[in-house]
Amino acid sequence: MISVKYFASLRERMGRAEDRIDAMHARSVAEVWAEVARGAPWPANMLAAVNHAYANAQQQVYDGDEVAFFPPVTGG
Amino acid sequence: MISVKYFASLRERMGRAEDRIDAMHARSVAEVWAEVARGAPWPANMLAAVNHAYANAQQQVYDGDEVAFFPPVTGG
Amino acid sequence: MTILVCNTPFDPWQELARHQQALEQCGRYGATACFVGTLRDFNEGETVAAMTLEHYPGMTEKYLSAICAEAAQRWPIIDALIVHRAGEVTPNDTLVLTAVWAAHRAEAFAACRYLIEELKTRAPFWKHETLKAGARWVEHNTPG
Amino acid sequence: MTILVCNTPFDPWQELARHQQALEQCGRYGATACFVGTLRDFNEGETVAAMTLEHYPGMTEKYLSAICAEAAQRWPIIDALIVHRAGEVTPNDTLVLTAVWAAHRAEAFAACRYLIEELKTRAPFWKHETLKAGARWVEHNTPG
Repeated sequence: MISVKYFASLRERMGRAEDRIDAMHARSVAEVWAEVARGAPWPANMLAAVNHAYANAQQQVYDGDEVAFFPPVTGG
Repeated sequence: MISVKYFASLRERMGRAEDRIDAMHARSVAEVWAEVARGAPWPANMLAAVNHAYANAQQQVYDGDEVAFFPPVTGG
Repeated sequence: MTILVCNTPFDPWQELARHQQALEQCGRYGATACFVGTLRDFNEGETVAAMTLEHYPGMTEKYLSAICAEAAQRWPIIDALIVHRAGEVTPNDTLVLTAVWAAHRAEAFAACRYLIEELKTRAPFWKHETLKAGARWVEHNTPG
Repeated sequence: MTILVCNTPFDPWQELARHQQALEQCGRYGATACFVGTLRDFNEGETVAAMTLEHYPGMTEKYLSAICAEAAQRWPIIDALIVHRAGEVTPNDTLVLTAVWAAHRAEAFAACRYLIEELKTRAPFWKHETLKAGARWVEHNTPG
């Protein structure tokens, strides 16, 4: 399984905080997004992380990985 | 009278913390130094203040003024 | 190097006093630079009644630690401290504290500034403001 | 704007807590930058046992106040605080505290840095170190 998490305004937009998708084959972060968003385009400014590290859309994701999507950070 | 104060290593070198000199005529900071130091040259790096404000050697000093001589400051 | 994500209010000056007391290199640090961020009661023209700080547990701690480690690689610092608030906050609550102990002030200031700038750019926190009328996500930080 | 020359030990974090508590513009400051200078137990290769901070009463207060006023002219700050120790100090004693409260961090950092750099250049303080063997006047400050 691959765990997919959403934060902040993106969590509200998705209507949920997390998805779990099967991990029968490796795929890119962009493909994970296409799957959970049912083909909706990558939102402007959306950031992604794999296993708690920032990742670009091309990064490969494997079974057991945790992927996260979120808007620009605004801490501090 | 003009009050003349010395601080830090200059106070030690002068062997006193303060002089009072007559103020019959106006004179420059350089002339005040020559008088209290009995003609010894202006020490390298020595700073001067008149009435609690930094002053250069040419500044005029009048009756009632407070002049101070001291080495570079090292606070903070 | 100490990092802490705090779900309840904290007093930055108490945290600094406590951390400095525990610093074992007594007599070695000559300079401490610190920054404290506090929630104001207005932002971008609106009165802010309260705010929620959401974050990504796990990733947050990883990035705060990494930022401290990077600062220690770039400058000869003795210690660093980051405390960041999470959860519900109200105006005058402390949001973040960054502090650096070093031998001299140049590296203390530079490293402290690095901590807060990198934290604002990379640590996964998001601000959700409760306004007088309605609520909104903060879209971007004030430039440093 | 508050300036204080202190002949006995002071705790910088207590001073900050007290000053901030008294700040009337609650909800207006979002950024506090502070710098604390502490006596180290060595300097320029020598072990320092103690130090005396001499100053020029009257001129000191005038320059500390002027430096705060200049910072407030250069940057849109809400408040500033300088506390400087005088007299006999021992390692780990706080020598100086400069702090600035502002709406945003850029001006808080810039003004805080200005306070300490100008203080070191212009405020009439002199350091006399007691070493293991003998004593010496500090000739110059570390560059900022």
